[in-house]
Amino acid sequence: MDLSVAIGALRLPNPLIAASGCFGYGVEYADAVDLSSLGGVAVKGLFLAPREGHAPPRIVETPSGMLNAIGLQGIGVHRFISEKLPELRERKAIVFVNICGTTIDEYVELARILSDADGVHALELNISCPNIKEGGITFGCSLTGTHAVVSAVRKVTPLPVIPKLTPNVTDVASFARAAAEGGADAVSLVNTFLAMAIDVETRRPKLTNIVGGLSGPAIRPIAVRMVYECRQAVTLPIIGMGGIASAEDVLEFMIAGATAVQVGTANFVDPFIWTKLLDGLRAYMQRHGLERLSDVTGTLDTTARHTAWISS
Amino acid sequence: MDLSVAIGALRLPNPLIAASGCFGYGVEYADAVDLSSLGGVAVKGLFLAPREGHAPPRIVETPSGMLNAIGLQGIGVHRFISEKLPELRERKAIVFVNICGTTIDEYVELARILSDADGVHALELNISCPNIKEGGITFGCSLTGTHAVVSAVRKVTPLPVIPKLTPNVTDVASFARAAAEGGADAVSLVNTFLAMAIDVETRRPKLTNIVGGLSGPAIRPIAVRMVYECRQAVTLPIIGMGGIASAEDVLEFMIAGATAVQVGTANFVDPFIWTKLLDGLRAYMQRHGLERLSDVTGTLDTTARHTAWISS
Amino acid sequence: MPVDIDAAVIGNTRLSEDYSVLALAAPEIAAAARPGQFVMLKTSRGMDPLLRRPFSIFEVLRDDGGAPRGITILNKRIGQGTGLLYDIETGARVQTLGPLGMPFEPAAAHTQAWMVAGGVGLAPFVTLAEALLARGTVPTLFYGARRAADLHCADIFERLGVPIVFATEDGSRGTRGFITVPLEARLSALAPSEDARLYVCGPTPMMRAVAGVAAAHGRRCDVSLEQVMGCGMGGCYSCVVPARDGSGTPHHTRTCLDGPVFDATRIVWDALAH
Amino acid sequence: MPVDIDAAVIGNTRLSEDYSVLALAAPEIAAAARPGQFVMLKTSRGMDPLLRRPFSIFEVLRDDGGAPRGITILNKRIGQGTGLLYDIETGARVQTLGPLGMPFEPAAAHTQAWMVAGGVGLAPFVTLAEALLARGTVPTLFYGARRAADLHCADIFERLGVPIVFATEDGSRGTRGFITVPLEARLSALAPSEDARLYVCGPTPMMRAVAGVAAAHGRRCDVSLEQVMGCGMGGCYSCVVPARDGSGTPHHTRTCLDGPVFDATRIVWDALAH
Ligand SMILES: Cc1cc2nc3c(=O)[nH]c(=O)nc-3n(C[C@H](O)[C@H](O)[C@H](O)COP(=O)(O)OP(=O)(O)OC[C@H]3O[C@@H](n4cnc5c(N)ncnc54)[C@H](O)[C@@H]3O)c2cc1C
Ligand SMILES: Cc1cc2nc3c(=O)[nH]c(=O)nc-3n(C[C@H](O)[C@H](O)[C@H](O)COP(=O)(O)OP(=O)(O)OC[C@H]3O[C@@H](n4cnc5c(N)ncnc54)[C@H](O)[C@@H]3O)c2cc1C
Ligand SMILES: Cc1cc2nc3c(=O)[nH]c(=O)nc-3n(C[C@H](O)[C@H](O)[C@H](O)COP(=O)(O)O)c2cc1C
Ligand SMILES: Cc1cc2nc3c(=O)[nH]c(=O)nc-3n(C[C@H](O)[C@H](O)[C@H](O)COP(=O)(O)O)c2cc1C
Ligand code: FES
Ligand code: FES
Repeated sequence: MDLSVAIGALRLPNPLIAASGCFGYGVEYADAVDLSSLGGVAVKGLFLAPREGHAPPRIVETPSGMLNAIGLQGIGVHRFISEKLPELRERKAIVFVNICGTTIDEYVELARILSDADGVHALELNISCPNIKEGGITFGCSLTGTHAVVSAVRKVTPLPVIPKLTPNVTDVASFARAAAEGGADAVSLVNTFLAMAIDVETRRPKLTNIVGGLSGPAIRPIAVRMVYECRQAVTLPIIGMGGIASAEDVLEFMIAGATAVQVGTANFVDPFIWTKLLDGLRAYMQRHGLERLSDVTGTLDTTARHTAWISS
Repeated sequence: MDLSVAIGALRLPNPLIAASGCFGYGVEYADAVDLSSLGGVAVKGLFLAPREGHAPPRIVETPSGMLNAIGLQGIGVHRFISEKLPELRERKAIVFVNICGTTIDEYVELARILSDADGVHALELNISCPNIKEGGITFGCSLTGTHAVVSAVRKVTPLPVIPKLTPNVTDVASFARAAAEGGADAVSLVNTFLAMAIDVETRRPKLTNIVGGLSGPAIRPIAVRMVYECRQAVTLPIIGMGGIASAEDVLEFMIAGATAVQVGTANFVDPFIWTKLLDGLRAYMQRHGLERLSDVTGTLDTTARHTAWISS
Repeated sequence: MPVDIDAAVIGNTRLSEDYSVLALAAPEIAAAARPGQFVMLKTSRGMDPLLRRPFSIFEVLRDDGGAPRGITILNKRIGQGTGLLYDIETGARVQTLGPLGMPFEPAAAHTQAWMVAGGVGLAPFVTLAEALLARGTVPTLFYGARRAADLHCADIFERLGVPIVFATEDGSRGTRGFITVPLEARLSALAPSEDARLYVCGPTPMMRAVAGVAAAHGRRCDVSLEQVMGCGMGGCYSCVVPARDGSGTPHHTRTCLDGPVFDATRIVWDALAH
Repeated sequence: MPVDIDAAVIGNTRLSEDYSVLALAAPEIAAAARPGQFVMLKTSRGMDPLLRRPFSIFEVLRDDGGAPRGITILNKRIGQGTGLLYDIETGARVQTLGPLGMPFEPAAAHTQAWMVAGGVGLAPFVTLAEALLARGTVPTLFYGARRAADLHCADIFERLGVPIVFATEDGSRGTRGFITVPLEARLSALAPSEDARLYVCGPTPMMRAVAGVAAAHGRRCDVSLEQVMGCGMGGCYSCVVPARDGSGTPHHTRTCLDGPVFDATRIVWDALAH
């Protein structure tokens, strides 16, 4: 059985990528999970410089989901390369580096630095973090901004360029198109939904940052719809995510049009989820006599089934 | 204790309104719930003519939520007035009629007809149903369209005009502003989030309509954020909704900026929820020494609390 | 008028890997229940699964004095909610809303009343049998399933003195084949002078087949339809089936309010099938 | 390396309206657990509540042969998840991930080891006491709560021969006031020559106060911090506290990986308090 998938020139052993910000720098899980058995590891969002992020409380649970406003705490790209990348390389992880900037130049600078580093396989452009004002979200909510960042980064790196799209827009497909025109190798979606929760006893926000990003199973039906819309708009590979917690969920995204997927929040609930997902995918392929898992991508059958009798 | 709230000239005994499409025409619940004890009843979306709606399956459950694609099955405005309105009047229900059109003229025509009917207290303009292509969603996703529908209806009715906003936009607050400029008396939000679910065994959509609207507790954190954004953009009363299932949830929306709320999906889970919500609101007022519940509206305290020590 | 009770689980008897009989302490519902009505059960305490699930009232439990004290549900595990109910232990609580829906109309005295059950579709027929017996009518149960192992609770009907005709697709009990085989035979054998009506509950294709047989023999046939139900109270319009009105025009009709029991001739079966 | 076990509930003893001791069959975790470590428990089978909840390992259960067979949790119901665990019945299962976190470093032999517990902060001290006793050190437990009724499980320590100093805010047991009152007294009475270190677990203000007292007397003080934790594995960065690094500069540091046990002098208490 062949579970491998291709993101441009990059071939992954399977479609399961650990979502950025939900798997630390990967090394935290290296003893519990065989990193080389994953389709890839998207490391926590990195700026050029280290950041302390927001003051806690940084997360709050909501029905079948969670809000987060971590504020992109991180060690910065240089310490990442010197302190984390060597172990990731040694563990044979396929590394997606999630990069964040406040200006196009910062994205370009990050791309340059990471292109020279040994062990980086792809760049995921975080232009969609809802939790920091100064961050790339300003690019992510503007078609021209998205196009500008992608094409600027495209020029300076041989690595696959994968802008990560925000769901907090009217027409996500138009952003996938802008990314494609900018020269992206793939798009990933969705980042979190801007949301908030209030402590009614104190009448204060539950998060220090006031607002945060909603993730987890709660958002899955919206994320699947967005992947489906992007599939119809672009031919680029799509990396789908949002609430995936079972092999069935992975397949739902793939059938809707995703080539690969990322799993974030569910990894918090079950750090050993990866083998369960892989077993589930293999069982499905068996059941359906599938030779190549990639054959399910975009195979949603929307032909009508019911006998039309309705007059009006 | 005073639980009453005001939507323009319309005073409601309490802020709890049954959400449109989640309470039939109200009469279905008249034996189980004292309709006059509710802040109001928003009846199922009505077109001029009767409609059969979409073929089943029309709903599918999702984590802490549900998708629906009913397709606005309805008896049309004339049968509503002759068959349902008399009982609603007799039961002393405060009736919000949710109207849907495919053209501005249809909204205007519906508004005219309902303004002459005895027992209609407000008009909720459904320009946000995600489940029918021809429907008002086209207006709801365009600022000019929203302004046009609202101002056209405004001209022909003395009733409070309450456009219902879709959450499937980048900047919901701008639509609240457009509604205000069009002469709306209030805005209600959110309608459902466009979403989908796929049966991976058949690789077909779980809903006949392919896509549907996500409602229920899953969406609450996003809806609360949107109400908070609208509160900062307009001075109009806001009717908030999206996943309310407890008195705490009601208060969360009110503190974020809602004057009143609607409860939809939770009424499916517990048709007797109304007295529980009212008891919970009274207990809160007691606990906090509140004389008027309306005093909590928009009282979110966002002043920083933590000691800033972070350098970067 | 339905009531909602946070009912204590007073028993949960597993009949097989996927069938259980769940007993709930709900006196008010037990007292008001009529044959063919259903309840909506909340299968979890939290928000997932969110919606309630509809279940026919299987048995009415009475105390030694004969006063109604609770109901049972014949639960077949097919997914998340029925799985949670299958696993639930005595002492736990289940929000139980009911009784709901239009009941079966018991046949007039001196008429043949045939109850046709497919699998878990057996559920509504214990209370119907009791109601019929109370009016002096001894019904017959036609009970079909894939294999003998899927035929549960026949003993309840035996105790009531209700004759049972079995059919299994693999022939492991009763006639081999669908339940329509023995039914067809019995209908053909029936004297035209004899009044007889059918009550059917089971998978949609089975109900459709039985309705066809009944129509061919000009017999009245009531079916109890199982649609996905969001609310059970008429609020959501999720449970509609295409049913003909007086003038014969089909409309999307709510199963929870106007059903679950329908005169089979009202249903547009072609449009129902999926 | 932590393991995840779908542990059977082998007991759930309610100590009061809001405290219970939950026993879980988790041999591998019991065998690997060290004092001060914690587990992450899934409190429901569905997606609501979604995230696991962190709990200190309270006791290690052993079979007659002395082999580890499970652990217990001292559970205080304060919300949805702890409420579900309080209600859970024997026979149910709870996903249990652990052991996690940096353990307490047991005091060297011949030093005073004082364990200071506030309310449910008692949890990590049974295993610490056992570890200390095994090294020939008899610790002292300082145990405070609002009122006597909130002081649970002192008997466990009595059986171990661990002396206990009580304090309650209402004076219903032990000294009236905060636990710092008797602690302060004992620290002042301590000869400078005597080595002594403190271990603290309880509400943040209480830990802060104890840390202050310890610092004033120049005694080493380790605190076990309780932050909201999304994952317990270092993946989410939700559990950070401002802790000073070697150079004294504070950074947001993950409680689940670098803690929950910290040298109190590393913590920027002003920034922690809310
Ligand atoms: C009036 C009425 C009476 C019923 N009486 C009984 C009864 O006495 N005993 C009993 O075991 N069941 C009964 N059912 C069916 C029962 O309600 C469903 O099996 C249950 O809702 C499934 O819930 P779940 O969470 O286990 O399945 P889900 O996880 O929700 O769904 C699992 C799969 O089953 C499908 N499904 C869900 N509901 C139905 C349905 N109603 N019919 C067919 N397929 C469905 C779903 O589409 C999905 O593919 C009755 C249904 C109705 C409408
Ligand atoms: C390392 C560690 C060890 C712990 N050991 C134990 C233990 O042995 N026994 C025990 O009973 N509890 C322990 N706790 C605390 C326990 O994890 C929380 O009480 C639990 O997560 C609350 O879950 P809930 O769903 O009941 O509350 P929720 O419904 O999630 O929240 C209810 C309220 O409590 C607040 N809250 C949630 N978590 C915490 C927390 N960690 N600290 C303070 N307030 C919180 C929330 O903000 C909310 O206001 C420990 C926590 C940590 C980090
Ligand atoms: C705690 C947390 C931190 C996150 N940090 C990042 C980040 O640094 N960069 C990024 O692109 N996305 C980040 N995300 C978004 C996730 O990568 C993912 O897009 C989102 O959570 C939806 O997937 P899920 O529902 O599987 O978690 C974060 C999400 C969470 C919950
Ligand atoms: C089954 C169903 C039918 C609905 N029909 C309508 C409708 O006719 N008109 C409308 O404006 N909103 C309709 N809605 C949206 C609700 O009124 C409400 O905006 C949404 O469900 C969010 O609230 P909730 O999470 O409390 O359900 C419908 C929702 C559901 C679940
Ligand atoms: S189940 Fe909601 S209308 Fe029938
Ligand atoms: S709890 Fe997730 S990093 Fe500590």
